[in-house]
Amino acid sequence: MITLTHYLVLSALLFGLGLYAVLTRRNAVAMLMGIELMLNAANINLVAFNKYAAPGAIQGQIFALIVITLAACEAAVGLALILAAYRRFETTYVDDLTLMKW
Amino acid sequence: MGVTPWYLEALRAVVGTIIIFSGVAVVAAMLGVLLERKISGWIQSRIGPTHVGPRGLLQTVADTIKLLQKEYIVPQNADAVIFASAVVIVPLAALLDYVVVPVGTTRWGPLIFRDLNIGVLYFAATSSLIVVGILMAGWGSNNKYALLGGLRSAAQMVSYEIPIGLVLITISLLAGSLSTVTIVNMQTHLWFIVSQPVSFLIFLTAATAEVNRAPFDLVEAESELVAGYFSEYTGMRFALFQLGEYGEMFAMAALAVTLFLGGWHGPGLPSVVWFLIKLYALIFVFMWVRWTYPRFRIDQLLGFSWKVLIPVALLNLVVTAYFVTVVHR
Amino acid sequence: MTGEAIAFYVLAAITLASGIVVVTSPNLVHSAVALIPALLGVTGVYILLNAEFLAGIQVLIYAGGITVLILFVIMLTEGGTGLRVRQRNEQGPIAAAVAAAVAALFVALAGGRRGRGRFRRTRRARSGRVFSARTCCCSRGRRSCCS
Amino acid sequence: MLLDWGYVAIFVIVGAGMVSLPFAIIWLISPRSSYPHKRETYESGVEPIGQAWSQFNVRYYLFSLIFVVFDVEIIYLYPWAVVARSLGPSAFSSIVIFLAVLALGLAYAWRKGALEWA
Repeated sequence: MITLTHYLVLSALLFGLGLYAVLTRRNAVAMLMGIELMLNAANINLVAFNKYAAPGAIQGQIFALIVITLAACEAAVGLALILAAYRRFETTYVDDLTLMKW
Repeated sequence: MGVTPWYLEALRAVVGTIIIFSGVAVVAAMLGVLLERKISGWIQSRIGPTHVGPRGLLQTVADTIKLLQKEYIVPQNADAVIFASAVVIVPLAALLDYVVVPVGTTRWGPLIFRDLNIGVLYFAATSSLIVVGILMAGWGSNNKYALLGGLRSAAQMVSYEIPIGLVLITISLLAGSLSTVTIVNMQTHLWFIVSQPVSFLIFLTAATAEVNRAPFDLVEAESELVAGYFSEYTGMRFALFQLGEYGEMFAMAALAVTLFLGGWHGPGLPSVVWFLIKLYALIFVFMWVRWTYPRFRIDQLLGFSWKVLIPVALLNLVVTAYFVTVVHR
Repeated sequence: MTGEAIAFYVLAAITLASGIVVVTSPNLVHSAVALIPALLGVTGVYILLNAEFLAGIQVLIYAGGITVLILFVIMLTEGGTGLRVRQRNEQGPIAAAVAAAVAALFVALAGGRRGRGRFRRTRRARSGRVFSARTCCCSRGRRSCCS
Repeated sequence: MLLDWGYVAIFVIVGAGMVSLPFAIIWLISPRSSYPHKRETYESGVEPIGQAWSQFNVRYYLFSLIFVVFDVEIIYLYPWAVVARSLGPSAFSSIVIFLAVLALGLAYAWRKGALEWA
């Protein structure tokens, strides 16, 4: 029998993977991919709680829908920023983008 | 539900899958290629293939056997994993569309692999996966023509996905459902092509572009890009891309039949026959268009989608919504 | 094992395995491509959770849209040049510890002794009562988890 | 409902098997030979210079950016389309506002030249 806990554990592991990517990757695109994984983990949580804690309700799924929209916007704007930074500085490696530290 | 034991259901699913795959491979890919060659020959006052079988009917069978014997070549600079997996993704994504295509009706209900209640959305989602496969093929080949073809193809397919999506929404608005079977049942008396001629034209145009056919075939423009994203694929893998391409073309035509031409409805003949007649009529239109119009440039191609099709589709959606929600409640 | 359990474990394995490839692969394009099975695995999880509309959306937006966007940006910036560049910074061990700690915290919160059974379906919740302040507290006689 | 998706899952698994079936046949019957020029990248017979993995026109990104915006808009229209008839005129007015904002965005992108391939 699959319970809520199973889904929460899956989501926690996925979130951990995403967090690891964000913390260790040097490339901004790879960090964005980590963020996508984390958002997906959050979505699993939302939908799982929707099914197990409030069956018949749909709010959890709507939240997840909004998170997906948000993820799309974040990816589009984030990647556009990365492209702009690349055209200006010729790099997408975040530890090379140090202008603000000076 | 629940009455049938699970292994019978699984067996039904497996048998259905095998029927769909071999059916599409034979009816869409092999017969489609043959038809393409015969019809293009006819339009250009040629004869087309004649040597294999009676009147050249077995030409594509011979081609397939030939391609099966070809060597499996991976270019040394290619990214082997991506190169190999792209060839599975493209035909699989194209064939996944057929899950929701109702091909006829019987005493026991409509003849469809599975009537999903998000049917139309499912179709849009699976056909959007093809773009990824094409990008992977272009990238994995590490060939300039292939990569350029893949990028162009991806840009073109994503641009034309939007008008298709808007048309799908217009039709599901009319039918009040996303299920393809419900949509067909709504057209018992009046086909949607009568009430939605603009949608039909938009869908047909966008579908032609979506499957990269002429006049939108600049990703496979032989004179500039060799064969586009599958330049490096040899033998059977080339054939699998062809299967994906023809499979997607037939899926788009089948969806057009389902959405606009009343699906399996028709007097006299059995429902499946009616479906096939309409399907092949649309396929003939696709091939006719191919030999009638010259190829677009990429700026004209993308501009046509964003500046003509999408505004018209949006306007059409608003007008339809007005009639559905305000006038004919 | 029921079919649902098998499906869950297979989907979880696909998601996590391709997630690991996304996180660790030195080749950015491989990461982006591995993102697709990860997202499709999550799609399957949505279907198991009876959210099939969301599953369709997930494929349409993530697999068909965002992945294409990411692949485009990789091709526009890195090209194949990224293979020769170091892809990770020096904080690997610390990051692994932090990520593991956060994941462990979440797992403990989800599966801890106090948490178990808290979200059983109750009669009240099943009758379709939605999102009042008390939706998420369930076991009778326990303090509400919301407060 | 899960049964439906069980069917789809079987379709994917069996389908992937059937698509890979030709590879087994190739592996059994196809000839194998190797010489250095065979595995070279095919560029119409000319020696390839450098890798194909280099940078491309940023226009491709602009179009896919607008595509994602419209894709997201379309997902909100699907649930609306199913229930619009029962909601009546209020469904119409709300969707007109939604689409008007979107059309404004398209007009802006058009005006700014994001839709030109130059």
